[in-house]
Amino acid sequence: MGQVLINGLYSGVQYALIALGLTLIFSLMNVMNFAHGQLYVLGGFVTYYVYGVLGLPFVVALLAAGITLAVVGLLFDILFFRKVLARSARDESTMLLATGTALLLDSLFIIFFGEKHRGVPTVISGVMRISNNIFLPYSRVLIIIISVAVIVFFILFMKYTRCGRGLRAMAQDREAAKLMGVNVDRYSMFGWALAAMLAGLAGAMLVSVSGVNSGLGTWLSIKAFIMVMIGGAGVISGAIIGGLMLGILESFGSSFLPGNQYLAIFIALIIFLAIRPRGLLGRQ
Amino acid sequence: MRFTSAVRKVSLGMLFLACLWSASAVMAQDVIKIGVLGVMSGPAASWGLVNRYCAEASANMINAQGGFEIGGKKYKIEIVSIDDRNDPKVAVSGAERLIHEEGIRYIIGPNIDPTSMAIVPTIEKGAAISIPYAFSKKLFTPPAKNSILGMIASYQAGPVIYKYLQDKRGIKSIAFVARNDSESLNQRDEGVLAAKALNLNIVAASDSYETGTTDFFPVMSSVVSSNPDLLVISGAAPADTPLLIRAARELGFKGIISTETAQDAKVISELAGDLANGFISVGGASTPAIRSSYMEEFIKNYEKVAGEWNDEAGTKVYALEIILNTIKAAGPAALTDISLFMKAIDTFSMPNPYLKDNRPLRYVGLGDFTQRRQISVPMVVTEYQNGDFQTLFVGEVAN
Amino acid sequence: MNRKQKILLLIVALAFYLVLLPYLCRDRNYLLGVITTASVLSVISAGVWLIFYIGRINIGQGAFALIGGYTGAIAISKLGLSFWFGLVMAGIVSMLVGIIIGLPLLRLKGVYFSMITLSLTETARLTAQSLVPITNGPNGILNLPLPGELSFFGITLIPDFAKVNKHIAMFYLSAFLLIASYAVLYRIINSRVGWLFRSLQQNEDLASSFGVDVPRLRVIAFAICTFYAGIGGAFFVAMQQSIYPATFSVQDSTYFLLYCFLGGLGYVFGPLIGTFVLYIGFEMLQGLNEYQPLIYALLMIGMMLWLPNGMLSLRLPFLAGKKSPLGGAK
Amino acid sequence: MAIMEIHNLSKRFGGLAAVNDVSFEVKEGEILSVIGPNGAGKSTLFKLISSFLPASAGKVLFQGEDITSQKPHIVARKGVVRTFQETTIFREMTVTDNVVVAHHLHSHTSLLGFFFGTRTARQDEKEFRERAGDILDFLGLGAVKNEVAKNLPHGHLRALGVAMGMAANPKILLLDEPFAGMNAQETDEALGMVRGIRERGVTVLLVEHDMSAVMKISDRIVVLNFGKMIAEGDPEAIRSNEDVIEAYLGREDEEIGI
Repeated sequence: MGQVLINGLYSGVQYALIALGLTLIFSLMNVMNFAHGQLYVLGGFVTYYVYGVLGLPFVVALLAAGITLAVVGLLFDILFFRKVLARSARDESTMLLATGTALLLDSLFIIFFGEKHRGVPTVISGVMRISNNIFLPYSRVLIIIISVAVIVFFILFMKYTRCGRGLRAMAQDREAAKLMGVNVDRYSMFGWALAAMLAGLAGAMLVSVSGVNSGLGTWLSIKAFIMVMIGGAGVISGAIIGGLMLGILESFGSSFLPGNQYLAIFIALIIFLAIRPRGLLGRQ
Repeated sequence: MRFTSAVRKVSLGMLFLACLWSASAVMAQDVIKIGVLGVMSGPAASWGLVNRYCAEASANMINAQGGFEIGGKKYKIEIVSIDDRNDPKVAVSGAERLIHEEGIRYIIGPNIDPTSMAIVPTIEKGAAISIPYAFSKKLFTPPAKNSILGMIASYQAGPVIYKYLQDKRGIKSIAFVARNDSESLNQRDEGVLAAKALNLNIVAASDSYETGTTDFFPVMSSVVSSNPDLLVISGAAPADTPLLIRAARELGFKGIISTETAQDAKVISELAGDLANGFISVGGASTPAIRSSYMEEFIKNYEKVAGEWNDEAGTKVYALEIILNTIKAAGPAALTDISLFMKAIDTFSMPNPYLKDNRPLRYVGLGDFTQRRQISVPMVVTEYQNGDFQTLFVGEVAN
Repeated sequence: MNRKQKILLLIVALAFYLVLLPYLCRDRNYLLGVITTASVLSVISAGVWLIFYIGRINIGQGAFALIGGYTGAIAISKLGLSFWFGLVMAGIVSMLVGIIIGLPLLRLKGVYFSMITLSLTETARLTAQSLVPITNGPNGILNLPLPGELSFFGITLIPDFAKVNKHIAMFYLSAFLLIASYAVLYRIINSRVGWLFRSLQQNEDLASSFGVDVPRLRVIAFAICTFYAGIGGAFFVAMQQSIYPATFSVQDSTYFLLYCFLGGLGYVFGPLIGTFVLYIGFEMLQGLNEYQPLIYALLMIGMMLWLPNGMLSLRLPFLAGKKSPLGGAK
Repeated sequence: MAIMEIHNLSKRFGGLAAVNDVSFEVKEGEILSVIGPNGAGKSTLFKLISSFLPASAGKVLFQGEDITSQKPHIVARKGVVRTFQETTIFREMTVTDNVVVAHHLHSHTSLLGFFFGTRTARQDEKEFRERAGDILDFLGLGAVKNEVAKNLPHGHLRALGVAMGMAANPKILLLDEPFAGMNAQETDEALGMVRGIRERGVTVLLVEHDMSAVMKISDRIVVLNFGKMIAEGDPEAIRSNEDVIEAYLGREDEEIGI
């Protein structure tokens, strides 16, 4: 039981990182980024090459993944989303654009990174034995610590910096923010970069424990949607809670409903949303 | 008038398209086209891509020597590959394309049961042979006759491995974990049957994980808590295996871990490192101890095509070679008439070019399928140690 | 474009589709198969398009196609019913499920509706995988017989597919489904019902302010959508002679959206054109191996950037009459 | 005689009461205005009456029948029809088509009938088109009836909104801020329009911020402040009511920050 909870927490904090990025983009631009899982995978590959192949320290790899993804996020906004958003007020165009970029990234990955599953040497080896039958490898402890730190940093950033406040104003009401003198274009660019960076960092951590391969993106995107929907789209606390919840649900599901955990999660989600369409914390 | 001109434009366009389609069907001479149909994208991409790379590498070797001789005439080999994305309906349209558009009679792949089964009506109607890397007995047992198993099936390797471990290492209890899709679940069910036959105590068999899972702690927690002597990973994708091993070890599992499908040593060493020592799997002709110089040459060619070697290729190297040699034995008419090919299957035998000892390469399967519908790939049971596979023993499917 | 020209164009198009195309492909089973598949996929896309038309993005069409497919397969293989009965049953079962699920879920708007329908597709796949006694689980239902004879008081209306050229027969059946479904759709959109649907898309509150029963109308649209999915799914399964949990997946659900979108959301024949161009295009790119999805993705993004209103928005003069624009409003 | 009675109507959002225990009557054939400073709960009250929001407590009776928290389209069918504050219309349709669609309640044909284009369906369509022309002429939109709605100027858009409300054949028409953002001349035209509606036998309940227009047109006025009803009476009485002056002035003080 304790093990189940710990497994859930470990997945949960990582999921929260992914969900944060997704929810940020959603709140700023009303775009459900179908390519979010792919960004995460890209972060993993960057780390694989920097840390695994070049042998540089893990911290460098983490930074490299964050920076690369921030740039990719920027490019996404400048090349694709800004143009389509400017022209179309409809949800569907950006949603489909995101699907297109997901497909694009998927096929680029397989061309450039190949078909093999990639992994890197463990950052810290060894297993912490919490009690007789509860285990937690140190590599996971590290990930939990980094993830929590990034989440806390993100929250502080959004709360107390000028830039974070600008982003929040924009998330509240894009038009009003514009009137208040927030440079909407610059901030959406920034929002994209930040969101992609979060996904990249999560991916960088993933590769140190689970490795990464070219085809993981889609499933991760779907998972990220589930988390965001549980918590309520566009709400930071919702993303964190959604991430943690999914991690724990998964973990409990696989020990109590082996084989059917996802079926159960999906059915529960549908019923839950039918009753509470905006998730746990979403604006009703 | 704008309207009429538009109608004319569209009609011309349609005519052009129609011509384009017809043109693509014209076959060049003295070329044998062989199809590769399999999953080449998504999490299981390595399965189909390794098939494709193997076929391309073999074809390059043959073409470099001027082609393959059948009935006194040399043919260039051309590989036409299609990604079925592990999706049955894409596999069907892919098979139709290979058969009806490319005029192909021999298809290597697909990689999993659903896709392999889905194309059965198509290949039967189109009079083609497929070499699936999927294990469902329905594919190879009469009335089915157009599919030939390209590797050792899990239910063939499983009992051999379990028996070996029972005899040599004294295992008494066994647990299974599978991915939640038809392929893996079937292999698990076969494994459970084999274990029952050996009177092993099955302590866990219902645990499974979703495709694309990155954290295997949850599923492993529950399996490991049943504390078996042998943990079998059923139908594991090469990507998942090391993670499963690692999760099991990190959760304090002390027993033996095995799988019945081919794995890649590099992937295992990157992801699981020394935690994977002692892991038992089935390979083909890949371990250095047993491979021939022809195999070494093949590996070089493979690296040229794919960029780097993949141990999964050890079992997938055989398909193209045996297809061509069987056609040769059956005569040039077999290039278009698979019934001649099927006749030749029963008696066909050649020395296995990839192994040092002169084992025959032929068709087997009488025991499992009541007809010869399996390539006699050697069953090389290997143990992972510090980054490499060591051969434990080489078995084979009896007949 | 006047009425006469419209009719002329329709006749030309139908003649091409029903006579010239099968004639050109008579010995090209693969091509005929591709066209047949495109035809049936465009029936399924038509449903998604209708949901776009009432202002929702439905990523759950794969689920309903799967329900239809399994209903058909089970009716044929386990209940021993004829294919024709199974086909109708598939449409009805899928529609009933659509109505039951649609009642609560259609209240959701925008991204929420999309996400929940996306989950629906996954749920359908996982359910098919888990319900082993009914669906045969991950193994799928295999070796389905071809559609048999359909006769009415001893008069053969449709011959046994196993006795005629299967590919041609399948093509004509799909063509029939396509023509029937688009005729119905065209009629809906150009009648008052279509106006009401359009009023939902533009503003549900406004519509209910003058007495439109918005929830009922939404469910009606969804019922039509899921009926199309069910019929399409069952036909597809009969054509493939097998069904698996993965026969219709999330990827398919998103492809249906793409077909509609790239064909043009403002045009009844948008999903038809979109499906044909994209599906056939995808097949034609098969020879490019790993570059196929890459080129496909680039095409998609390019379309989104430079042709945001779909292919039919290219103002070809002879298409002008089919225009039935959707509002730019949310 | 009262066509509509509002009894102790309340709406709470979280802990905040947007409308708090409001009761009044609307008499048949009158023009009743609800006014109040910004944030007084006018819009909420409006949505409660037209059933676009469920009430937390209280009742709305229409011709003696309880219509509280019924579905909006049901309420509309009974004859309680609202218009929208925003210029909410079907932007891509022509003016006539907008009004034709809004004739939904008059149809004698089922959806299937429309689908098959039966004789009654065609009759319905013909009748709707005639009636739409009639309403448009009456509201001064006859000249622009074939324009696409999104191209109309502001004032015409609002008239179109009213036309769509009229198409639903209301017994009582609820107008949401019909004079907002209008100059004096436009307001005069709009006043004429509202009077015209009443002359057609339709009771009018309007919610408005613009005091002067309301004073000119209303038979009676209800004043809200902080969700509570603080006064009710004819324009004269309201003009001299201390509480009302206090409410408006007090609020303005706050706004300028004194």
